[in-house]
Amino acid sequence: MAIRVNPKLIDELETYGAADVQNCYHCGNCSATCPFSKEPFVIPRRSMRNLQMGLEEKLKGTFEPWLCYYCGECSQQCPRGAEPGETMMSLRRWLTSRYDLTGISRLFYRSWKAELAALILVSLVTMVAFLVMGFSLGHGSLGVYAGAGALFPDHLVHILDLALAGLLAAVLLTNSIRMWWLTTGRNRNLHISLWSYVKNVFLLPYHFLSQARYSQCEKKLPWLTHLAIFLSWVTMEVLVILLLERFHSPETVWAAHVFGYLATIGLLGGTIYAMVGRVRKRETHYKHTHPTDWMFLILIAGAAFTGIVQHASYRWLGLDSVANIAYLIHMMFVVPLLAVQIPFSKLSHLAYRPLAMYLATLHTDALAAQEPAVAQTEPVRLAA
Amino acid sequence: MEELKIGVFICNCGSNIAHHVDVDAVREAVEAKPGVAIARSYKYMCSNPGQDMIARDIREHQLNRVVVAACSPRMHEKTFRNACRNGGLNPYLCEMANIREQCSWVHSDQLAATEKAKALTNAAINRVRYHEPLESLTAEMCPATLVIGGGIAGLTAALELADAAHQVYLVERTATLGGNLARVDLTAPHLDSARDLLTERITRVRANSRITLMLNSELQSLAGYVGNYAAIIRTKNGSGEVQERKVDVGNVVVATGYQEFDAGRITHYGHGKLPNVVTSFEFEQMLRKGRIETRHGKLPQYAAIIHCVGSRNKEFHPYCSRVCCMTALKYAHELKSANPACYVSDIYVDMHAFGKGHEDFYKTTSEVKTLFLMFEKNERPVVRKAGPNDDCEMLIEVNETLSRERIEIPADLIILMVGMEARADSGEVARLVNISQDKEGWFMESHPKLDPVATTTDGIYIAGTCAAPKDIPDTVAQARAAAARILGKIAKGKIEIDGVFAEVNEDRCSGCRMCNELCPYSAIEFNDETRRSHVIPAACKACGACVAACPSGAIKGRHFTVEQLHAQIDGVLA
Amino acid sequence: MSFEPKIVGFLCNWCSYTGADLAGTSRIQYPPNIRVIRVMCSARIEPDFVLRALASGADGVLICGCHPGDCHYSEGNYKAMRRYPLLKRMLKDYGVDNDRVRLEWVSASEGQRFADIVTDMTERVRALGPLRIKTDLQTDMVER
Amino acid sequence: MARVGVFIGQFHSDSRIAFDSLASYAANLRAVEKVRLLGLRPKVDVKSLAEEIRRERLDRIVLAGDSPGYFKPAFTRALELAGGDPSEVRLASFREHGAGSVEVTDRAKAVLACAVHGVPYPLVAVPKPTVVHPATLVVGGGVAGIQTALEIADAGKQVYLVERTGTIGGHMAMFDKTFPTLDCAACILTPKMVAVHDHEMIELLTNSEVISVSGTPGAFKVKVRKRARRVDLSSCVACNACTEICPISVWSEFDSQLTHRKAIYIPFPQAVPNAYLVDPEACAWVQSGGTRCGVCVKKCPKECINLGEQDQTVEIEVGNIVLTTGYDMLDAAKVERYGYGKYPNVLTSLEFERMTNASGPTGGKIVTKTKQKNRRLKVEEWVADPKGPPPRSVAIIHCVGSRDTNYNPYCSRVCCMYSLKFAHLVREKLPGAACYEFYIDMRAFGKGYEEFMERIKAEGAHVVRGRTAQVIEADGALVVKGEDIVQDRLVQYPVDLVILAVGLVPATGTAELAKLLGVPRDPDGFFSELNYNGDPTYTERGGIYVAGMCQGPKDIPDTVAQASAVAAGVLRSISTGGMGNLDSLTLSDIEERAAKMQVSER
Repeated sequence: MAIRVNPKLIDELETYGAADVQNCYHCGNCSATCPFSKEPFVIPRRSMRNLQMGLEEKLKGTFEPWLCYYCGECSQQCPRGAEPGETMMSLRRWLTSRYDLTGISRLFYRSWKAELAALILVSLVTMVAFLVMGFSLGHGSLGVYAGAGALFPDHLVHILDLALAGLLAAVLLTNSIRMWWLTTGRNRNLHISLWSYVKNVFLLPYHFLSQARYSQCEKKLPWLTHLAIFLSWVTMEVLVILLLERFHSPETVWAAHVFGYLATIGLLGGTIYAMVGRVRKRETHYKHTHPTDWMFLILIAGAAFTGIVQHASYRWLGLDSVANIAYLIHMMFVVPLLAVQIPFSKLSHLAYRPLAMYLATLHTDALAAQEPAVAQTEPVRLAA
Repeated sequence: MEELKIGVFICNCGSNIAHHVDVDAVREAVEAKPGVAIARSYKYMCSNPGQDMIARDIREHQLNRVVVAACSPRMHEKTFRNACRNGGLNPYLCEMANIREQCSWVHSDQLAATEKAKALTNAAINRVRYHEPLESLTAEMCPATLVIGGGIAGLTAALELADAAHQVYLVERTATLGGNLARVDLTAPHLDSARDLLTERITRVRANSRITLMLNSELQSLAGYVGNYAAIIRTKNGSGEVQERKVDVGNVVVATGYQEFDAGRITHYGHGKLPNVVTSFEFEQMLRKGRIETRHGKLPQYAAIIHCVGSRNKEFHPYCSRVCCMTALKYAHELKSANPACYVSDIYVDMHAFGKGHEDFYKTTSEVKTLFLMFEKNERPVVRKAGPNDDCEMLIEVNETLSRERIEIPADLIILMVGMEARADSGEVARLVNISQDKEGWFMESHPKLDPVATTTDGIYIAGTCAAPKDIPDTVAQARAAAARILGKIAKGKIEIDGVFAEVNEDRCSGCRMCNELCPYSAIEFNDETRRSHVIPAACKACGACVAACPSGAIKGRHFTVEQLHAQIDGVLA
Repeated sequence: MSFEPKIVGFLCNWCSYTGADLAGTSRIQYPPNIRVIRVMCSARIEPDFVLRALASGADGVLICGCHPGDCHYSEGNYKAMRRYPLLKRMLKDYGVDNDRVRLEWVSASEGQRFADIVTDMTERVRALGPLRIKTDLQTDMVER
Repeated sequence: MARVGVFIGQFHSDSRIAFDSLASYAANLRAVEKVRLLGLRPKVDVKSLAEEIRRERLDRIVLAGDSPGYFKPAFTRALELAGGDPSEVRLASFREHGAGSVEVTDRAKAVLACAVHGVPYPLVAVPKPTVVHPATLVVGGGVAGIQTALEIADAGKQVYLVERTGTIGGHMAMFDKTFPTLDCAACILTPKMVAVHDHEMIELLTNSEVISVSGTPGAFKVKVRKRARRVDLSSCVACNACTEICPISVWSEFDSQLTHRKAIYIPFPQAVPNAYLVDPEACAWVQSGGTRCGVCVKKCPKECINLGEQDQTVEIEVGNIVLTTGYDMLDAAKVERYGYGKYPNVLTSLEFERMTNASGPTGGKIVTKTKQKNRRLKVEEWVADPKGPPPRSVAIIHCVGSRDTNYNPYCSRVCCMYSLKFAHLVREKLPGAACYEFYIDMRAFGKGYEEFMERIKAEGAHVVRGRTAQVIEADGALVVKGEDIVQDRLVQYPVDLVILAVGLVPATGTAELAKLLGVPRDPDGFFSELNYNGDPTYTERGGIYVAGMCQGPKDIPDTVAQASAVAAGVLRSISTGGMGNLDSLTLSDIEERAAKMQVSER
């Protein structure tokens, strides 16, 4: 049965950043150069072809874009300037919007003004909430976290954090299940045994924490930068959500604070490096920047910066009022970052990438079992 | 008979001959033959040192016959005759043995090929014994030229000759000049105006006093030989009656162009059945009229262009028609200009964007989001009417190569890139001017690289798409190349006629006049006083029919005498 | 070693000889038994050439010309077409088998066709075996 | 008088055209009622345009711009909607007539004026004919130069053929077979070379270069530097004695660095003129100012060698100049990922042509290079030794540096066909060897090309669609990595020999020659023709013609056709007067003529 070609999809993808994919004349250079391109996942050309032809179902049905870590080799070599790297990046953004059933992510990607408005709205709501709660609970004075006059008693913040984390986890989980369904579940002729699912489950945390595949790029710096930002972010999350009391407790628990400082340095250093890279546009993967990338970086940098300011002013300088305001702004950065970015924008890749690696292994094992992989070097006798 | 001194020169032709024929063995075999003074072999006999060797040997060994065993005489007989002339030997005392095209290239068994080469060389040696020195004749060269076809090729050739102050008769079958190009709006790849190009040429042709323009006219017959052709042109004037006019010309340029492939012959495209399936020329019409829309006046939201309609295809024409790829890209731009919201799909086999500026044009066509879909050469895209709930008029189903999917392409308007084929009447034209056609009906040039515009018949030239599909710049270049060859001949003033023709031996001729009607060129006249027949050398084409038919063997076929052929027969069987 | 027939081929310069050359440029292989003699037109071939070839040891003779209507001299091949049946009838009286002498039309673009004709004729003449007119003649002459 | 509307648009973002001054110029042309600047790649709304046309009661639309053809369909629709005559949309294409830059704004105005009058610019812009000196200078002795020189000389006119290297024949002399008929290049070229050598109307100046050109079209004075050959042409009979004794050996350019040649050498045995010459850079005697070596002088049996010979400068008067300077190959080492220069068995196509040539360094045998000790230079080097091991499998990669925005964006037109020829040669000379060919689009467009391609595929060459991305070395063999698009698979083939079909660039020195003669060049560096469709072999400089590869990559039949076409222009100009420089015409000349010009269109 013939699949209908939809030439309009390429216009839609332009808003996600795929501006040059139509220039590709399929010479196969990118797939042959890509360090990650191995059977049965030949990236990036197959996905680019599906995009050009508007085969939406096929595009939704593959997690190949998640296997690309944008080392930029393909874009450098492309004879037609079709920017395969940026196209894969745009496909990731598009898939993010496809996995999210609510349609909010699609709205955000299609118009960055909408996302900005949402971010501002959420941060204002957070500010008002904090102020109202602070005045009503906090006996009329602006206090810093625990102790007298705290805007929000730690345990309440703790509960809010856990609730927010739970909610986000739920959203990410549903999107991940949808990703699994689109790429694997509905695929009739692919039989993956339950044991195979269980056997490989360790891959999820492994890739989540180490981004092992990113390290296979020739240039190691991008992987290290990403790892620094990621680990710092996770440490900060752990400190803020799980160990909130000890982190905020008056007497300094050196262990917590050392990790805190390291995490802040990691976050600030990484985001500033990324932002400078995107301004200078020297490496290929920094050449094209989608508005969502900017918002993502500014939010993290803002959160980290305000975090350290309120910590320094409270702990070292004892300027409580400055700390209060810094803490308030800090929350105005953190809540939108978590509430908006994780489920509907760039940050959701923290779930999709490890899942993609996991699914890739499952698919490869299943396919290997079903049909013996064709030896790569066996030449094909074309003319009978 | 003077004492025979034959020089035998055997060519290796690089490895083309030496690969299968043991050249030294052939040399040794012929060295001992009676009359052979010297036998040599060399890598490239036709090269400068090779030809100097022949001339030097003729002088040093006083050779009076030369045999060259190398490639086909059709390739280098003229070259080696010149070498003999440079050595002071009459060029007709030279004979070639074809041990390449008809020996080493076609027999891979080394032993058999070498034996055959020996036999062929031996036959040539036998034959050359009976060769006699012949002098070529000269005849006047008429500076006028007949140009057949009023398209861009004919116009350009006519102007080039007329601007050099020579008379040109331009014969065009239809009532207007411009040919196929007149039906085109813009040209690829720079989208220049085809009309301006033709207007410039037509205005200059009509304004040039040296060009006699004959519209609604056809060549009725052509008699004579190079430099002295008599052409009879038949013209149908307004009121339908026909006049005939004889013109004397020295050369003829055939520039009759091509006809488009009839798209109806491919049933699965539905041309003629589905209203919105149009050929490229029908679309040009729409462009010129400014009505780029479907049959019921709707701007096409989806348009599709299908390449290789009738070309590169086992069932119709195996060759590529060379210009349709660029024309298709032009249509993609023109569709987008007429309706920016139109989605254009281009269904091709290989994108032939080979010329100057073509690849860049292909890139800009991609940039305006044309969707390129590739299919295998002998795959058959099928066009059918779309269903009621489809948002388009038609659907094209094809196995797409780059995605390995069987796809359906939406299309409100489908443009078929019809290929070029030889004109239906090209056979008659070929017979009139005595040139040959290849198996596809295109006129055959004498050699694609040595002589791309000349034909096997002296004085008849071909230019443009009548020889093979080509675009406008190549057509213009060929038209001017034909003009250059003619200008070269006219400048020399005289025409050299080969010394090979028939000759009647008066004492043996019995006056039976059998040969008179026999000759297709009526080159034998009967002298009433001497009651003998006589051959007119200039008119004789040396076919030899009369020589074979003369009951008393009175006619000698110079350079193809009975003795020479008998000697060759014995030699080839020795 | 099987019998290798000698076949003499008379080819007209404009069509069949060009076709044979085309077989060469296209590297189409065919048996080496044929030895070609170039004439300007098939009308130049006199019946006595065929007889002389057979008498000089040829086991077969192939005459080629342009397809009717294609002749460079417009009607030369028609003359060959007329002479050929008369010659064949006469040859039958000499005991020369029908397959030993053949007339074929080959155009300038039919390299493959020329190769096929030569291959086919070589097989047929090889099946017929040697002609031995030449040896008989020599023995007659010696006896006389 | 027709009411004309002028719309000026821009399609190419890199066009440097003075649109504003053109708009103001158009505004004060008498017939022009309305002028509008459309900007870069305008989105034209046909309905409002039709409305505008009806409102202004325009009869004729002039679409001006760098390539206005791109907007024509929309304007034709609008004019038709407005009830006008759709054929009254005229183009004023600046790029077509070489008016695409700000320096030639006057010519752009002229093109605009002609379009307003409804007259084709080439019909009007015909410079005053000049009296033309009957001699002709042909620069470049390849097949194009030889063909043009012969055609002009055969018509009895004097030709000076200037060739930079020691022999004529150019690149074609290096080839063994030519597509699609596989007949041998030498069989076609050498007789023509002999004809040039023997022709009394052709003066052959090899080892020479044009250094200055002055004068006007039809009467040029050209200074040619004849570099010293240091061997007397008339007496040398190429007996090879001097080469045997000469101690200096350098890489041979003619054999594309596959073998060495001596300091005193002949490019190839059938060279024309068939004489030796001394390479001044390599010769020890010349480099040492006459103090070292010089053994060849005594060895030469006919005393032809005079190492002290000095360069000469010759001045010749000619009426026409024909540029047939041919091409060079892009430096394959620039495309690093194919490993040319790093891996010895990665060859360019010219090197492989020499390897397959029967009179080439390996006598036509296809071999892989082996490391050998060079006794004279005491260094290990990779050499193509005729007795070397033949490759078991060969890969041919198309489009190396072509169709690639990082190198040459244009297609080099001939590589697909000669690569197929290589596949045939590999299969014919090494029956057992496997042969892979990697292409993007197989461009077999000429007469007999498609059938040639089918025959090669039938012979068993693996023709893979998908350009190779990398050539890497793995355990001794070269591995070609690519993607097979049609089979939709990544492929890696171990091969012993890789042939790169490297893209073509204009011959070195084309830039200087263009500046010297004032002939414009296109962005890719090739000479620009006067008009793409109408005059592919003229240039805008009167009396200067181009033919062959120097105007753009093309195969031999097209080159020969262009070379003959140039001869027509030259012979015509000698008999009835030649064309002056295009910019000798003033704007007012053209305006007057355009106003009075009567055209006929059928």
